[in-house]
Amino acid sequence: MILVNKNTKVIVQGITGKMGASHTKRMLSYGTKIVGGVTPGKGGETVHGVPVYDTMRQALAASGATCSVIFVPPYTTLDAACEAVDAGVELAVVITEGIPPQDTAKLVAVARAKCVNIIGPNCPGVISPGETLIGILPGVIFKPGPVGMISRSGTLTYEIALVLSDAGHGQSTCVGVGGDPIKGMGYEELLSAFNEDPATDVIVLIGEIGGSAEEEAARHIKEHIRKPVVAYIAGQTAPPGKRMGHAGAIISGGKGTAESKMKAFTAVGVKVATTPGEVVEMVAAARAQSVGR
Amino acid sequence: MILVNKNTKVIVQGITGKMGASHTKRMLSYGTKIVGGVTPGKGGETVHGVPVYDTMRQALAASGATCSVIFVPPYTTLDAACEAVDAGVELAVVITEGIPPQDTAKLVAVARAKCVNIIGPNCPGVISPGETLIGILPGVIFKPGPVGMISRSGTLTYEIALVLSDAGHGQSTCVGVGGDPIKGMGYEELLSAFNEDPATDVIVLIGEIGGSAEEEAARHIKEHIRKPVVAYIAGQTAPPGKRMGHAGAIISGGKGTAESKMKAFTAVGVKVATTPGEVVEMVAAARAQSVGR
Amino acid sequence: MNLYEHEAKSIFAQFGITIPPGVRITKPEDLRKIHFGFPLTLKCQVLSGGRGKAGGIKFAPNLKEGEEIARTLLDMTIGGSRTESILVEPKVSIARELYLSVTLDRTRGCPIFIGSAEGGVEIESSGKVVTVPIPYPFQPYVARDLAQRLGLTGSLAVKVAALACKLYKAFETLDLDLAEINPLVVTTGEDVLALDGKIIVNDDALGRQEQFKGWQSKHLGDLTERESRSRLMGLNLVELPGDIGILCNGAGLTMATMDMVKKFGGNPATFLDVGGGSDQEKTMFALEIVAENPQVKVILLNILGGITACDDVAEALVGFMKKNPEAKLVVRLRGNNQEVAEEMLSQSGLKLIPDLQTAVGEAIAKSKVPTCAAR
Amino acid sequence: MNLYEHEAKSIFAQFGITIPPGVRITKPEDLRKIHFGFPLTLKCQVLSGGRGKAGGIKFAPNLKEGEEIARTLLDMTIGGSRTESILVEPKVSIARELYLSVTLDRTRGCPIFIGSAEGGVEIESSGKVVTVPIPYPFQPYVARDLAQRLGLTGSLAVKVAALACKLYKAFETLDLDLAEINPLVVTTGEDVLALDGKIIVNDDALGRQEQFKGWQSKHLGDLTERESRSRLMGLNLVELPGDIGILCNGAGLTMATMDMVKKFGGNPATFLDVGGGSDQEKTMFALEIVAENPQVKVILLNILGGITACDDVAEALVGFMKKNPEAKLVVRLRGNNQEVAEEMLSQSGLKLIPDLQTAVGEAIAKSKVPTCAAR
Repeated sequence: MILVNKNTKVIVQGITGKMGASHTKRMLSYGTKIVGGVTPGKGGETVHGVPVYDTMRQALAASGATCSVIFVPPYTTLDAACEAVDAGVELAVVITEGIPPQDTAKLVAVARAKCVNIIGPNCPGVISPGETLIGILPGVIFKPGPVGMISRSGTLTYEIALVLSDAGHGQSTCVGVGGDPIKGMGYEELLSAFNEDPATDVIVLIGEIGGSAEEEAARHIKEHIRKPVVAYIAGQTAPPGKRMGHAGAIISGGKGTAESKMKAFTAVGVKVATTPGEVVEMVAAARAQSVGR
Repeated sequence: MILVNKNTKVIVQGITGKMGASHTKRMLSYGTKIVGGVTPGKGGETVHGVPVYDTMRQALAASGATCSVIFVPPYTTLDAACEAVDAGVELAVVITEGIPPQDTAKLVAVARAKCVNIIGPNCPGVISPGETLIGILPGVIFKPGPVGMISRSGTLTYEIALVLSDAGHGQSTCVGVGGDPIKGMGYEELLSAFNEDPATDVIVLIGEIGGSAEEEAARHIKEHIRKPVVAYIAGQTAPPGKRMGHAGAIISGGKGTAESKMKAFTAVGVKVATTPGEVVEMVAAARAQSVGR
Repeated sequence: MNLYEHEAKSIFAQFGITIPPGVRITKPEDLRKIHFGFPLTLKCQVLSGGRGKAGGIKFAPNLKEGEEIARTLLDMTIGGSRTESILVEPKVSIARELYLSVTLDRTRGCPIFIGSAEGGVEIESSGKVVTVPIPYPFQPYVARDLAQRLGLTGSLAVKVAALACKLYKAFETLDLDLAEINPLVVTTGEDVLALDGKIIVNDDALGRQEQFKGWQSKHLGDLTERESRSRLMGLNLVELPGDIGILCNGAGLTMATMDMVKKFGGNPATFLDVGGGSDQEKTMFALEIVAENPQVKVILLNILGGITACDDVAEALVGFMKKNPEAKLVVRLRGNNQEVAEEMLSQSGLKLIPDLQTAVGEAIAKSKVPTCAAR
Repeated sequence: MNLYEHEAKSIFAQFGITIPPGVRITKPEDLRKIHFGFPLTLKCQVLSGGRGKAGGIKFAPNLKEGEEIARTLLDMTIGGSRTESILVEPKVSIARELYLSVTLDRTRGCPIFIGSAEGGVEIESSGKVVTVPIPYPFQPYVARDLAQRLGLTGSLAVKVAALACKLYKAFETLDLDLAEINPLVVTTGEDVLALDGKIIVNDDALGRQEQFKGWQSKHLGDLTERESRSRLMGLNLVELPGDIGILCNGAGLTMATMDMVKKFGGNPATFLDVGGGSDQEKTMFALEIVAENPQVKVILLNILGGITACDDVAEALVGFMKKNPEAKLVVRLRGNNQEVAEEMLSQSGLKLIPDLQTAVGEAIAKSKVPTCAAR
């Protein structure tokens, strides 16, 4: 598995909010090591037994956490995430949706300078099934296994994980990178991480229309990735010029079509599924083949 | 010698200004490898035979320079110095006086993040006698030799270099770190550089009232510096609460007195001179002793 | 949020960028009060692109012809966006045209300058496009680098760089997704000015940009009436030419459902993401707005419960069926409290289908039943 | 540039920091127009510190005593700075006092917050001082970290952090060297407000801070008349109690020359750095202003030519000697065109001494000659 495992200690920023509190409960019941929460002015309280601190510096000093998951409102996310970076986390998972993208760009610049990984924003988080769940993914859908997943989508990831799990293809780690045009970790670094991960045999990449990240991922796969990759692109029938839910999901100026992305993957030998069901078939085939080798 | 030598290729930022142009001429006649200049909108001109570019990126691409010396007006210095840092210099020497210190603080933050050395601002520059002169120091006063000099002052450095040179104590490198309270390189990193420099036998540190850099340098010397250090502190008779010329030269709240600095040096075995003449005597004694070893 | 040209220009002016003198008119007769002297340029104020090609920009040689032209332009609809007004400007003596914009670059994850030494054209088709990433925090040297890469020199390079700094300032201060000047004109007097411009304000930033408070409802552009209503409710609806209304939670899942419908022979009529929460009111609104569309023969609801509780969705469905007993619904629900939901739905005569592909098949089959029987 | 308390407070208010209501008066009678109700606090507006200890803050129980107090306060001079006006404020019900400031930290090379959970005292002597470095670019979490380190909790921590953000904003926007609130008061109603404050504007930034245009001449504080005139000419003059006027180029060299004069038994009367260039007018002005000082028996000019051309200095000296033939001058000049300078000076009866220590000795010797003979 990559990024996170059962020993990862996590702080929840915005833990006293409605969403922060309810997902803290879910994560705890999954077994995630939630060792603290942060809400300014609420230090000293507890949420589902988790101690709340006023600042990230305090929370990290008290707990030794290396990861933060962020549920604060969109206009204070840049501040909260910079606080996490400055306090010394190695990974910050930003769940918050609706962050102005220039704030995200600033966060990315600050995080890069300090070599801190950001996942998200506007993402479901990351899960290493059976080990830890950091974010809002429904833990019950995911099963341990050798499939690494990377996705720009939330519920579509659950859909595909569901059919994969049902068919006996559990997951090493699933990472939702988020649906915003500007984001932290992208396909390329995660593909490389799965490529190096001994627990991962097959990688499923779930893309969607908009931007050129999938095309760049295809180039990266060609040059650096040895493990089999199965890709699925949502929005094959999306009309051009319309934002399809995600801020990043838009075909503009003829760029960012599903067709272009599918073509790019096919050209480098990546199997491209057109339905979740086909993803399962292709993963099964890839696993069979890798066992055969 | 440290930081710069006869192979150091230098760009002059603000080369078409009065000061930039006249010092370009002086530096060229000293033998400094001035390989380009930058003034926005003046690209294509030449100044004393040196090609002028519009941007630092162009200048570095055309010349392979690794160092910049900056003569632009104070309110545009942050911009110019950030341009030098971003373009990829290893060292930027900021001669400009009168930069608002918050600009300098921002520059220092940007330069640190990219591991670029800044000397100054409000400094005379750096000279490795017989090799190169980068800044506004009068080259004729300095002679090659084994004395490393670090100074917060301009003309006082010349005064002491003069008496040292006259007495046969040439210099490896002299660095004027500048008279501002916020600055780039400080005593500690330069002391360490001289300590590692095979061409330097004795280090002369010229401090002045204000701040606590000398006290910190004394601690640093005690822990890390093996070579003999001779210190001189200007402002032994300065009244408290008055800014003595340099923005940084002020005794405030009883802090930053020459007495405190001299005491700190004496306490760690650094010889402290009270006149330029005594600097010469102490350097002579230190050199005699080091030969004896 | 797309702005009209005249709004973009007043923002340029607010940040110190020179714009040509101009007057906005809404009646042909208003032209009589303008004293720039003929010829004049008359430009449709619409929210869509392709205005020039569609004949939305005309030159009026005199008042009489001008009023005629204004009348025609005021009646135009370009790319679904009706003319809001006409911007009238005197002709500018152009020495040179450039292109300049600031936008966010997905790949680099930072803002970029895009420039071209050729303005006025479709920037995508120009071979001379230059992009310069903008580091954070911004310093003016980045704009000088852009000017140099565009091949500009001397005082023109300095002027264009200074203007680019102002454009970036507007971009950052107002949370723009795009700040574009096309063409950026160099006049025969060597002034640089924004002859035409486009600004897109980031929708997620509208809550903190006081300047645009209340603007959204007037800037929905080419959205249909139902799309506009959904947008104002915070729902993302896209109407399509088919007959199967698709409602899902999550953008990716909605697209995937659409794709499956199409793949298996159906025709999606809507893309509607009801979002992550299990807000009954929102789900109800979503169902109603899809049902309103006369094209829609069958509604396919696909909810994969993560955060969403299935029973909450079921309650909304039961309510909807009470009000719309004739609606054809195919319900795929899976997640928390699935069993409770199944029980609730069966009382309304609805079957809960846990598998997506099955649900898609059923929706398509229902859409193929002749309309008279379906309603 | 030090600001008066009332100016500092209006800047606080400009950045959204709460200040107590207050009226500035310049005549005792003005007190009659104030309707806050007694008791009132009357505070001398001076540019120096130590106002409280010097009796510059008084409480007036009623109008009659208030006018008496005002009369006394208006006549005060504290630390060389005359009372400019009186700031009159109603008494505030204080629950708690804190200290908060933003300044630049030399060692770290960045701005810092300084805070103390004990306000109103000399911050240097408080043991509870907390410093927090401020990264660039600023984000509000730094202020929350400060509040937490001060031991504040709950809504008070949130309020103080929000106020600290505003204080930093003022510090950065206006190029301040110091933005200090002391005491920062927590009222019995849990409001936080700036009861007293100090702002120092960075002198080098005055050229770009429109808000302070023309302020400098009114904020010279405890400078002597000659020091003020020099400051406005861009020269740094510090007057001292001795009799040897010292003029040099460069701050370090000037201090070193002073130190040598003192060490060898002389008494410096001025520190005057004429700067790097060889501006004859400036050199002339410098010589004149030192000569004006009746204390000065002999002028020691020490110029080490780097940029400075010795012949330019010599020309200024020759001109000065023509106008002031009785002035006693000791001239140490070394650097470019030294020989030319020597020739020029000899015609005015001045000797050029190339060695500093010799020149210092000569100046001291001349200062010891009885005054009547010296002039």
